[in-house]
Amino acid sequence: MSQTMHKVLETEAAAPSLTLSGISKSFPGVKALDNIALELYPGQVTALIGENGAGKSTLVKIMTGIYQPDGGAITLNGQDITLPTAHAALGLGITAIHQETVLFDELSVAENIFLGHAPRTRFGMIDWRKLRAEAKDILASMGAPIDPNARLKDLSIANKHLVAVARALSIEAQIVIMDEPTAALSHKEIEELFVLIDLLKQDGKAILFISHKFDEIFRVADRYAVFRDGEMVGAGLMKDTEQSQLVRMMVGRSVERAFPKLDVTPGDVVLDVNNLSHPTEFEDISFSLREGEILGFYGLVGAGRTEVMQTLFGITKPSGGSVRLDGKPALAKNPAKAIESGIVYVPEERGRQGAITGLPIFQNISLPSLKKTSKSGFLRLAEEFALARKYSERLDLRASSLSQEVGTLSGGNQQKVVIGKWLATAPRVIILDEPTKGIDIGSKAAVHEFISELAADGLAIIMVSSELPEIMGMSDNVIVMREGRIAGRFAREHLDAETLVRTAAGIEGDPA
Amino acid sequence: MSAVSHSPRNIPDRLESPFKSALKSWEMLLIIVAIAIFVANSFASPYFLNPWSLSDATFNFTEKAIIALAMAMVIISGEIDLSVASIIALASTAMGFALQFGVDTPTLVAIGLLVGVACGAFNGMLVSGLGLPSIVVTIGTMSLFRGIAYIVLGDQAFRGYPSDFAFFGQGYVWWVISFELVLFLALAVVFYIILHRTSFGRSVFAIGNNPVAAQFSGIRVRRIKFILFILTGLMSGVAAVLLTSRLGSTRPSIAFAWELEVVTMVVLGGVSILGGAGSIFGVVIAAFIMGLVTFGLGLLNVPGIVMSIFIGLMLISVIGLPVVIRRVRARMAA
Amino acid sequence: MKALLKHRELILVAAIAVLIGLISLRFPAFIAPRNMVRVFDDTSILAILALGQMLVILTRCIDLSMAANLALCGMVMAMLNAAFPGIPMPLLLAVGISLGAGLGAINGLLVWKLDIPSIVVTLGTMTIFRGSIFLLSSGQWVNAHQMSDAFKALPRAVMLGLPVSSWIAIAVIGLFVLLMSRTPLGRSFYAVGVNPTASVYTGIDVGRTRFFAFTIAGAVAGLAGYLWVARYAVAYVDIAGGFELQIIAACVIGGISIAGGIGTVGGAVLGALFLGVVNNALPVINVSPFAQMAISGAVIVIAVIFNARNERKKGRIILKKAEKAEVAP
Amino acid sequence: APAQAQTRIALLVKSLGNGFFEAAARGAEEAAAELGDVEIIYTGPTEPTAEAQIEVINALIAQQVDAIAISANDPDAVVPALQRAMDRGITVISWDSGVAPEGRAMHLNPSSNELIGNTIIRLAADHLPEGGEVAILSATATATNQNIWIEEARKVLPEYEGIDLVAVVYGDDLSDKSYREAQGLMQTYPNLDAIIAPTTVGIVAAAQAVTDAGKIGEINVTGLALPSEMAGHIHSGASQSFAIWNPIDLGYSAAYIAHALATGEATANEGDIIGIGRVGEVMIGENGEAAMSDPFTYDASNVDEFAEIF
Ligand SMILES: Nc1ncnc2c1ncn2[C@@H]1O[C@H](COP(=O)(O)OP(=O)(O)OP(=O)(O)O)[C@@H](O)[C@H]1O
Ligand SMILES: Nc1ncnc2c1ncn2[C@@H]1O[C@H](COP(=O)(O)OP(=O)(O)OP(=O)(O)O)[C@@H](O)[C@H]1O
Ligand SMILES: [Mg+2]
Ligand SMILES: [Mg+2]
Repeated sequence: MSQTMHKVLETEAAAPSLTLSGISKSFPGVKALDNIALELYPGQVTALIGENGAGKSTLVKIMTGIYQPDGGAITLNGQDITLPTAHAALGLGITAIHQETVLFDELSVAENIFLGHAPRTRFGMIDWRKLRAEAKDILASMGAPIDPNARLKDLSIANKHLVAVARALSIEAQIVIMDEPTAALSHKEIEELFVLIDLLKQDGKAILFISHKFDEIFRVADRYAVFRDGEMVGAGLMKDTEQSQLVRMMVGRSVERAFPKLDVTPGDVVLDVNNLSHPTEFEDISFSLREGEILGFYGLVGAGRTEVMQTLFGITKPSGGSVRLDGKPALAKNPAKAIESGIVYVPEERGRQGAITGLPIFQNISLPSLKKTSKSGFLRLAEEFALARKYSERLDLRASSLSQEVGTLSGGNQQKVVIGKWLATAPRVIILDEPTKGIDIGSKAAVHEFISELAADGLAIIMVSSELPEIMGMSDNVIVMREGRIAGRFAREHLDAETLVRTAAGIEGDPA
Repeated sequence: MSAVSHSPRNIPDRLESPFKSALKSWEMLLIIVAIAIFVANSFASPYFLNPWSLSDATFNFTEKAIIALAMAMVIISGEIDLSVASIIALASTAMGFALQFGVDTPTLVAIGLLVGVACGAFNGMLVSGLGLPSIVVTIGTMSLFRGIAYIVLGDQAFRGYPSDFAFFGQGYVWWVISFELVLFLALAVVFYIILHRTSFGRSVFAIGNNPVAAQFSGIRVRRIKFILFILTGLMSGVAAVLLTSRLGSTRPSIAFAWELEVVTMVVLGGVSILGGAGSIFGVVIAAFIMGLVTFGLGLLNVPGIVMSIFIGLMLISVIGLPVVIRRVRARMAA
Repeated sequence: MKALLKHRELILVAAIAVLIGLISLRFPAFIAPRNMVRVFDDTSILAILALGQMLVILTRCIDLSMAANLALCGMVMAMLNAAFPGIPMPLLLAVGISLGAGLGAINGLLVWKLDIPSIVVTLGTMTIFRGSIFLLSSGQWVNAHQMSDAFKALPRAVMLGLPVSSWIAIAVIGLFVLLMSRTPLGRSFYAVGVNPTASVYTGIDVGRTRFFAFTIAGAVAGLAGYLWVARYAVAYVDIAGGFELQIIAACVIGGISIAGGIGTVGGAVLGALFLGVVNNALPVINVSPFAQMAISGAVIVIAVIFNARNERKKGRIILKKAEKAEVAP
Repeated sequence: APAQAQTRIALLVKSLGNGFFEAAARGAEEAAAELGDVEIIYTGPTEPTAEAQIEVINALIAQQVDAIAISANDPDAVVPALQRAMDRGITVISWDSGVAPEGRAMHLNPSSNELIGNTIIRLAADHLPEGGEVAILSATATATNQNIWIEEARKVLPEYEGIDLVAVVYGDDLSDKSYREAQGLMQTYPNLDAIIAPTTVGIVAAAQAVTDAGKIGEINVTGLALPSEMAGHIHSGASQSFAIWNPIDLGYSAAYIAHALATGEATANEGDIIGIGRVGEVMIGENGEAAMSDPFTYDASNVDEFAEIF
């Protein structure tokens, strides 16, 4: 398939199928997009990169008719078009896999794929038989082992993403947009996605690919466009550039190495987990965690790491097993108890579990620390602002003011707020579930630096991540989970990508 | 924002002073509306500007408004309690029942409040304990509570409350200032502090915005909701004492259909029915607005049902107008 | 999901059967076919109203104005009939139903264009509609002898053993089954309820879908308005007062999730039937009239608890033993 | 604006939108016209509840009306408010549906409760020469005057050979509930002979239920109602006859008495006699009650002419 890529590059001449010019979009207090020009070519992948808040998703939403631009023009195959609604965009064959999976839990997989463009019978009624058959074909063509009649609810996040992809494919599209499609996907699934992308290229579809992961970008993209603070700061062919140059364009400065892991010699055991089990989600999970240690949890999405962590945090009740903190029983009944005892969990699902989007930044950050910032139950705003400022600055947050609603921040900046709010509780053990999911290189470095500082200060850290480099770069020890069980344990010195991936995917089990 | 400055070092606390944002607030709009209505009334009827008349007028809403204070918190937390009026009926019936055994006034009051709390606890148990949707739960308990009152009282009425009991609903603290009014204002201050000045209140807002994230942040969501329903029950109990004292008798039909008026009051007060936003101050002004409107129209002998049209229109337009205005502004800007 | 709902509907059917059984123990005549027909006919109005309400609730809204809408349409039709007995029934019905739809559309527009929460909108229009009846009729009743015989006769006329009003209900139920299972609009009601954001991304206009839900609910209310005034042969300001809660109760008992997105035509109808049986049974097994309110309250609470038990979601399935999603190889 | 010289009399009813009260209001206006310097304020709450009625009372007090003539939703609950009115020098009388003595100067019964209680039974009995089963379909269980009449009816029952009162049910003045209750009665008591509904919503619904059940001729629906509302059912035969006092006269009399008391032309002590224009005069009986006139019976012979009027 790499051949096909070259073929496309040779047929450089092809006219752009979609052209954006002078696109601008402002939100209260933000100019999210400023006079953007972008061209998408048939049979080519254009990578769109930029820091959090650079305006990538906003552009996607404009191209799919969800937001209306303040100004600018869009032409499709030379004709001027307007995209008043998402429906219009679909009609013109512009389809997108959005940053956050936007699907319907209660509906069947098949209906999720065809909702809005279902096959009809002669009488204009929905043709369910045809619909199911076509859904089955598409899923098969993707090699996704998903039953079209299953309810989406019963799928893992990963499979949900695959359904989103299937939906995009089900539409006779000439423009396919992917906004961080790999964020929730495992190594294996990412590979499958890339195969699909090559197929789409062969069909001559124009693809816009948004990602923060450079290895992926260099792997699939033919062209690049870089955004900074809502402006287009550069575009060109991938073959004429390399990572450092892109990064410089992105952040307007060069970034120091991504994994500043300080060497810490772990102290005494802080957390001790024994045969923790749950009826449906995981079985005999045992491990211990030391002061200053960073324990990485690796696995494919859906391996059940989140569930284990949420049990430690008192969200889910285990069916058996024990948890000890400093030797004392510490199986939390609820998050409040967990926080009291010094165990905190930075959740993975930012929107649903992390950020309170309707409240201002400072109130989000102070929320778990209200006991500290308030006096005998009464709020003290000064304290809250102080706390908020401290952590938003350490995490290099981008916001117009601490009273700005979190909902109006970009995905990445929201994540910073969430992390900040947990660090503010000064915990003993901090569990980070996908801490850098959807965060750009600049902030990622900041977060990593921060994590190892915390470790150096003697904090015990569990880091759940599906990103191999992150796991290998940051962890003292790594536990790999597969299908709800521990599939392997590795010390930092014996870490090697190959084995980790294998163990996670269960290709050839080599348990520790 | 990112576009504004690149250096993280200077994120201001606020973009504009609290005072300036207050001027733009919903409460400001309400105050203007209230003043407008007051002026309009004084022109419309020669009888309006009379201290005793105005004092009488306050009786029309103080009890409802007292419940509205608690209801506001429940609604901000993303729930709703439609059983408040029925709680009044049950609490009042309980007091009347106790009366048959010749208990004294303090005991009567205690019973009224206790029954209120009990009913609230029952709602709270169903909603936060079993995690049921409050709107349907309280539609059910609405019939249940009043139904029990009917079983106890049937077509009878409890009369003959002790004379000192009359003070709560008919007494005056000073000149035309009734006890009900004073109690309402006092409670308003208390609720203002609870909602806007304590971490409990902050948690209520957090829950209303995103219950899951709130729980992850260590907020005891269920417990707080439970407390909120008890609080509503308690305030309904208070209202039951006041109303029973004002009517001097109890029938199972007492306070019929009040729940919707209370909700209307809260919504007019700028509390988001979807939860997560609102203020006690707004609710207080809204209470006065509704009192002024109904009383003003009453002075003109506008039939009650036409009055309710007016309230309905007011409800929709007060919520709708800001949207329209925003739209128009946007139009002109573009 | 489907399976679960079917399951729940079966339970509801069983519950109704048991209920009827118990009643007939105390009052055998209750199960007499003639009486069953009567009960069904008595419930037909509630049933079609519940279907309308179901659409609205599916889209995460609620319509408190349905009863007032019913009353206003009923009054208008009665007054028209009294004033111009000449108007043919089909025309009169058309007028009533379109009026209902129009009133529903007002709710829908306010929810759609001004995105005011539906509970607020309909709380307002509920009182406005009632008030308008008063202004319209200036408080006067329209009485039996003022209505033309055709007007009163239609719902009573018996076809194949069932009164026309029952047949109308059956027809409405049929239409709804088709609407919900086979038309894009029907599916979009579910989509909007399950996940409004996703609906937008899917090209479904949430506001517009809600608008249709309210409009259809209104039309249904208009139809019910006719059935009501014709059956009870009288129209005045507060007919069907407080009925809105009955309608919602029927939906709740029928397992329509107030959170939106979950619910079936069958459920709504069965919920209505359940209430209908209770309402008709209470008088004949002479329960103290004072106990009736408490009983219906208890029924609602129990139903909610029960439905919640069905809806409660269990932990996710990660341990290999079972992910249903996988196609069996 | 009305000249202050006028006597302003508020006719405060249970709730607006009820034919009976509309008619009474017309009577009051008629009286006002005769009396000359009188302004009638016809008003009432949205819901038929005491609380709502009190709000209206407050508004009337504020307007310093000269007299309030109230048909109360609750005999006790409105007392404190009415007492306040009297403290502010307003004459208060109740009519139709009464107020406890401490809350008003006098109460005008449309007719004596004994007479009404007797009448509703008689209406049924007249058409049941050799006795039979009768049931009562009332308004809400808390409606004061209905309950009094039912009591009185029970008292006189023994005087009617073989008339057997089998049940009292409540239709809450809701047509659907009343209709259903009527159906319930017909089922529970297969050989029921008459349904007595001392309330207008109830009697109309019951007549309809009987018609729909095809039991016209078997079951006679009777009670208290307005001719305009029952004309149809009289002709269909669902109802042989029913009774009502003339609501126009009632409003007329209430206005007359209120005026007399407000202007001090008359007092309301036990034994006093107050003239009420064309209707004649009433005598204040024990605890300040007075009865206007006997209920008048309507049947096929006269219902139409009155249906035009009220
Ligand atoms: N609905 C909105 N209201 C207000 N501001 C918004 C809204 N959506 C986006 N913004 C702002 O517009 C800017 C661009 O946001 P956008 O989500 O496009 O960034 P992004 O490039 O996708 O970031 P990320 O990589 O984190 O997803 C950000 O500053 C964000 O705060
Ligand atoms: N089918 C689903 N329905 C609802 N929530 C889901 C579903 N699948 C995953 N999630 C949520 O997404 C998060 C990740 O769950 P996942 O199945 O990926 O387990 P995991 O091994 O922790 O995955 P990850 O590698 O993302 O941590 C959890 O919070 C879980 O609640
Ligand atoms: Mg984005
Ligand atoms: Mg996870």
